[in-house]
Amino acid sequence: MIHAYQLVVLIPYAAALIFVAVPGYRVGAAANVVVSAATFAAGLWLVVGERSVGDYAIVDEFNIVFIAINTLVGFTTALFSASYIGHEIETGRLSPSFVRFYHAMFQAMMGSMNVALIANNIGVMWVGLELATLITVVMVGLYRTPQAIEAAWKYFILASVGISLAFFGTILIYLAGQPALGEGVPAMTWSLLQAAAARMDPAILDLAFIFLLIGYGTKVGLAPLHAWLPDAHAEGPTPISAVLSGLLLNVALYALLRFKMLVAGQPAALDPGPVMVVMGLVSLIFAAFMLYQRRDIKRLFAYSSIEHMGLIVFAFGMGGPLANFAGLLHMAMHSLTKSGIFFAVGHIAQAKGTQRIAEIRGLSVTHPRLAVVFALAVLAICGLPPFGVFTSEFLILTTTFAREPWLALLPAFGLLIGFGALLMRLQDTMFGEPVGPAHHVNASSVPMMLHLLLVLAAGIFLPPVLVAWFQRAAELLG
Amino acid sequence: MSQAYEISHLLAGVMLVTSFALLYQERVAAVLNAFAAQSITLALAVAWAAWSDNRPDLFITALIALTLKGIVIPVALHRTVARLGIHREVEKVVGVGAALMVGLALTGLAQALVLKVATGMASHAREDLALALAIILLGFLMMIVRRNAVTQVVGFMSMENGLILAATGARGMPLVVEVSVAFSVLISLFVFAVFVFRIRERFDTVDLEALDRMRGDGR
Amino acid sequence: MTRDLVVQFLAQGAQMAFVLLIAPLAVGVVRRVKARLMRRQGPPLLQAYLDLAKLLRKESVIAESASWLFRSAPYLIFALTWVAAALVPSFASGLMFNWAADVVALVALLGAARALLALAGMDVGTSFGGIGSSREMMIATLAEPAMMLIVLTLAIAAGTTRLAGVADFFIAEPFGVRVSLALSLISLVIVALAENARIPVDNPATHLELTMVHEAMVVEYSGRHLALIEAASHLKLVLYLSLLICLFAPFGMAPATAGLSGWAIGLAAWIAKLLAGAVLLGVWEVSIAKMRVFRLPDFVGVAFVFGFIAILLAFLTRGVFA
Amino acid sequence: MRRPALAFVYPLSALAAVVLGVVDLQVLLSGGEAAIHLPIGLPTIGFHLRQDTLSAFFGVVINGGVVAASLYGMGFDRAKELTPRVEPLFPLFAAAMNLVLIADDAYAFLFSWELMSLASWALVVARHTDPECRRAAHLYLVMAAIGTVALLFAFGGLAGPAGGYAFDTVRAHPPQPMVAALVLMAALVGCGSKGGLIPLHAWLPLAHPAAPSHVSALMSGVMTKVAIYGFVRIAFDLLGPPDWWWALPPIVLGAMTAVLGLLYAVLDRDLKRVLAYSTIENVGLIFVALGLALAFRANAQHAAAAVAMAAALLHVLNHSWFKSLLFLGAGAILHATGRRDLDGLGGLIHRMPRTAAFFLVGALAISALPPLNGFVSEWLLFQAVIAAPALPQAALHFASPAIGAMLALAAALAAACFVRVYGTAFLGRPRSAEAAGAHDVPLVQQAAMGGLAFLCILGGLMGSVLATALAPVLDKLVGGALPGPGSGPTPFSLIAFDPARSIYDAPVIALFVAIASLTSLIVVHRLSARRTRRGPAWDCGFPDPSPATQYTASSFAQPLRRVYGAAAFAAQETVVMPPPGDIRPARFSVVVVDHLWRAFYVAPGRMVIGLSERLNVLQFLTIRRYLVLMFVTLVILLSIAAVTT
Repeated sequence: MIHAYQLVVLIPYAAALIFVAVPGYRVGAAANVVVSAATFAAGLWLVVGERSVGDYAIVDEFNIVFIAINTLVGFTTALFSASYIGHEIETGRLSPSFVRFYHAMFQAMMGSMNVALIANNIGVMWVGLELATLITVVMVGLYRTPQAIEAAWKYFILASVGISLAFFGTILIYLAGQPALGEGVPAMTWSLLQAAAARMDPAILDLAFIFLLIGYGTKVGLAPLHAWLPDAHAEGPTPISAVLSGLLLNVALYALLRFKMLVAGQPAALDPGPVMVVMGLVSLIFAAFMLYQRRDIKRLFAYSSIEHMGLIVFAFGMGGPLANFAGLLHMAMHSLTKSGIFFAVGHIAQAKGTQRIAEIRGLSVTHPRLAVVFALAVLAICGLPPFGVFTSEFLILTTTFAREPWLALLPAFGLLIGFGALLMRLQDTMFGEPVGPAHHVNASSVPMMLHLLLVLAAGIFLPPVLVAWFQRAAELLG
Repeated sequence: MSQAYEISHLLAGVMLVTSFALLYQERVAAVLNAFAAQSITLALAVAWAAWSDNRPDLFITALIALTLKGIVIPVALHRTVARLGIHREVEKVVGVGAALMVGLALTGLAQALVLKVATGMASHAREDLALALAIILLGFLMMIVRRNAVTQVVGFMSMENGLILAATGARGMPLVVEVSVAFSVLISLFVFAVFVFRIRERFDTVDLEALDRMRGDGR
Repeated sequence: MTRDLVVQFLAQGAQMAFVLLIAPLAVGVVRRVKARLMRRQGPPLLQAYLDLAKLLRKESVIAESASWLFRSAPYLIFALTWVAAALVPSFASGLMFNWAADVVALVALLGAARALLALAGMDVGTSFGGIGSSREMMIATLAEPAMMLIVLTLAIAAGTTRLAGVADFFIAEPFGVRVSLALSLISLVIVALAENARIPVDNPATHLELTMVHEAMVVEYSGRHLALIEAASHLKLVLYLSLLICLFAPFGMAPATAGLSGWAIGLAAWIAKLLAGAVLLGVWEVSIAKMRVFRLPDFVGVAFVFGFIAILLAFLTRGVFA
Repeated sequence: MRRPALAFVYPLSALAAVVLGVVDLQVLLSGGEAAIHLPIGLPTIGFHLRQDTLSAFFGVVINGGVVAASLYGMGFDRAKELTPRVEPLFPLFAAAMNLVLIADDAYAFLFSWELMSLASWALVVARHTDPECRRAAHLYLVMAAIGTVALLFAFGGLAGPAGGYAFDTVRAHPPQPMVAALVLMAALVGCGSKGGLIPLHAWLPLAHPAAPSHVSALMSGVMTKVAIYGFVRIAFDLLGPPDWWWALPPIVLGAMTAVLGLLYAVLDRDLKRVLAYSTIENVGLIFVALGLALAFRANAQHAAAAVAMAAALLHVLNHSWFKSLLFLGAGAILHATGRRDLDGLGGLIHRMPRTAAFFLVGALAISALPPLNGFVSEWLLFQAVIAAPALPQAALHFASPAIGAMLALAAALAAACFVRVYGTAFLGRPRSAEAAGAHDVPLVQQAAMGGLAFLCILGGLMGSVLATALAPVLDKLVGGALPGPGSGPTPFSLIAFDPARSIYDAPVIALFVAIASLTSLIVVHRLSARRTRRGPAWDCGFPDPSPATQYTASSFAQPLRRVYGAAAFAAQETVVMPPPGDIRPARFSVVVVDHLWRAFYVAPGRMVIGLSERLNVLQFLTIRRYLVLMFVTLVILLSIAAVTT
């Protein structure tokens, strides 16, 4: 009997193999959308279906949150990339030969991410995550412009070092689990490891967590390790930036949180909370300051992603049911809003023919509908009501102030600095006399509107089912 | 049986020495030879572990380590250095003395960290792990203290050797072979990229008409 | 009960009539004293009445750019000042009207009159009006804080801000020399000089553009409007004099319940004290020269400082502190 | 192409505001309460809405302002004005303000609070082609965000770690003293920044004038009241019994804001910016009153606390009326002449008689002159200050004379400021062609201003009636009440403590002034010759006195600048005389330094940009250096792990 989790992995991989053979772009794009829709449906079935723990696959409250977000954003990104890449080919920025394996790689990436999320085995998760990373390295270099290749090269080297450190962390976790669970696969299985956490050696767990934090932290884009993220977002095609910001960062965060749960299971080990709080704050405040100097609109939102991932890691670092719930909610809201913003940015870059903020002026005059959606999305990411990001930031800041009044000043400071910069850039692009070309763009507004509506709905009314589900996931996080 | 651990411990020690040798070299060719030596020692260690713990699959890893990293890649890099005219001596960010001092500190740090492990692991496994960790840190150090591309690739590969050593030390860990294969693919991608993009001097620029000018987010 | 109400009403009417009638006389006395001290014959005491009568008969010339505000302001300013004067107890405290407002409202009424006068000055659209209004408002910003401190001192001492209440308190209180009240007396004198545009602050007799403040605002008025403005300024002088008398020299003033005889004595005492005050003002104006406009902050600042010290002393002596 | 669909926006919002106002009035007078709990909003807590007397009172204030602004909006010539960008947001802005009042849990409060800021930001940036508007809008929303973060902390402190955000759970267990102090400071920053307290005021004179006039009337007259409502709700309702020293920050900040706000107003030449600065002054006065109420309540002097709170609430009501009137007047002037600088106006009283009359009422009311409504709340405030020396604590005790002096100075400066505004704008001769060619605004806009003027006069005369109407709110907030109308000699006399102590009977005073002026009119007309003649004004005998000889706004402010400017703004006047024999004109220049703007806005801004420039280097490093960063992070974490046992 086919289980939902098998479908979620098999559909994308099978599609990837098929798409290698599909030459035409048109057919590929349509098929890509259908396959992504199927994966999304499988994802929903998984969420609704019963929880199960197998040897190699696990389905529990925690990881279905990620699968739901991944499959949804994957589907909307496929929709967006159909029109975006089509437009890029028409304008000649991408030749059909470059795009030959685009859809195959897209589905392979989605498949590997789902593998990483479903895997009950820390080794398989590592393989899934690294495969997805390496595929995005290739996709970042899709445009074959010098900057794109340079960005891909930087991403490749930093990712490789991150991969090896993460692998060493995985070995250490295996060594820690070995005395309690014996040799072989059991010592690498999440459920067993989690159960045996109390019996593991605290020193190895600390060492392992550090290596995993650096290895997977590079993928999450935390501050000192973030260098690859801005260039990868800016130079890669926009659907990939949306996937990077919306999905890949979350999957890496998922891995980090799994190990945090593991380490938290051993009270004698170093408490991972403070380390995550510090790295979260560093990322938040560093990225907020970097927003002011950005000249490229996609790099601007890449740094905004670093800022928000910093806030999410800060929230999970604080721990406690309310903060964890807020962290999960913020992560969901961030991936929806940020990918929505990248959809809008993609169309804006196509409409104005440039990504330099200085040359994008008076959007509200030239493209009113696109401008309104873009403005609402940016105001949402800035944490203004009535959108969901406001709810999560409200919870994070109030709970932090309630527990540590003086600590709460730091995330608030970072958010305010970031808000100042984003608002300044939003006003630069939206208002004033229009400058430069204003090509007509048949913007596929469905993905953007869908994301915005979901975030708006979350801001106003969180269905109790969703709330209960997030709260159970928050308890798991400890 | 303890005699088996003695030998694996010895081989791991030799690998650590070769890591220090990497930092010591002045000329690129010498760096490559030191790396070849390290890879061969790794191959021996893995083979010994395979033989002593009768885990036949490890022989594949040993074979890969020996052929690919022991012979093929060093020779290829030798020829690249010769053909592309990469200048001979190693461009150093930090002097040899300082690099060795930092290396020693890192080894000390690795020892301190691993020795804190009280229960759970047999003593010999702890030493192997300490040595592996030291080799990884030294490989990482090699990547950041030398400027030219070839030495940085070597640094990455020596870090990867440390990983494989640690993986074999973890008795009964699945996936070791698959991961070593994946890593070797990764490394060949590295070397291949060095060939294709003809990275001569800086590791940082993909040397297509000196890309430095066209940084994405220009000042 | 109604007979008592009628008497009260008549007393209040009499008080307002007396104030209005005696005002020009007070100004006449001041001018006469100044002239005699300068060894000049000086105008007759009733000169002010004659001036007002003359102005009423003369034709009123109005500037082309003046609006309805310019023409209606004199009536409003006269009315406001007259009502304010009626509030201050003169020969008897506790008259009917005194229950309508306290000293804060009195100061505000004078403020309203001043604002209307400044606006009327601006309405004409010449530089004189501008000079007068801007300086008048600047002087007001200096005088009002000092006035507030005086009110605060009295409120601490007498426990009420109603003028009749304060007067009753000082009548009943044995007249001990209290330093805080002495200081607030000096402060009130300085504020009165500033408000009435007397010598150190402004020269009532001058028409020199650079120095005049009050005169500059009314330079465009003529005929019956000027008469009303003049009457209002005389009333204001009498108001401040009777304020000084009521607060600091209330002896002889009839308490609220006194009969006709009490009121007669009160009236006589009040007129005597008023004229004495006028004489003192004349002597003061001869003995000091007009200050430059931007020396005024220091002069009126003295009133503010004395007011503040008065309050601090009031805190000590009244033991409110405990 | 004007979408007709939006044409109904203003009438509908006026109607809605009237209905809401009536409901609020009914709840205020009956003292009733209505609460609803909606399942939306925060997951476990939901969206609580409650209408109690306090929110009812503020509801009356806000909906009054909305009615006036909507009436004024109807008068707009829809072809010329920026309707598509303003009209959809206007009702959202009004609705958000009403929602803030009835919010009964932290999330609902901040949700509608931030929505209000967002809507007003969009309205300010409606004229987006003007870079000034954009800069003002940016500063405005950033300051609003700072305020919201402060309020987040306040509600975080109140809710506690368990996350009890509903107001009634908060009331159930008030926070400990230390946390309560932090909450009060956060509330003061949050609500103060929205109201315009020093030093968080600088955005207000930039943002309010940038919005369309009826929106700036709403922002100044009404939105600042929502900020005050926020502070009152937190300080008096949620925080439980106050400490005495809670009163110090609001009083000190309020007094400084009042004086400095007016000094800015007196020196500014832009009409709408002058009105915005005077909004700051009035907010300062209200915060002084609230501070005094806190002090009296802390010392259980309920009668005095009732006087102070009545002063605050009445001033909220009065200010929303006369400030909206003045801003609508300024809008009328802008509409008629297209100019906002006072030095370009003049003589409008002849060309816009009705607007001039209503503006005069507004100007006299804001200068707190009897018999208008501004004086009623000012009188109550002075009575509260006069009662302040009875406070036992030394700090408050000695502060009362200083505060009294500063309030009196503020009252005098307000009178000077609005005599200057009215004098230069409406009186004298027109100083520019636009002023000469001005014509009055459409009837419906005059009706809006007329209604507000009538309210100002009515509020002045019926002060005591309004004070007694506040009784339920006062009792809820400070437990005291003003003495009822019966205790005074006449039914309309306003009494602070008891009739013997202090009394102000507006109708009697107004009646006597009217009688006096009528008698003087009749007597003068009977006695005097009624001949009047029009003649040229005397201007020192110049042949053709050009309008330039008149006093302009800046020359009117010269004495005040010379007296107060040196201390507050380091104002210097420099006159450059040409060398003898040189016919070039002398140069006169004034340098006014705004310390607050430089210290609290320019310095931090430059610091942030400077820091971001230094950090920007990290974007352009080589890959090796990024690896160094990663390596250093790894080594640091490893050494921490090695060191800690």
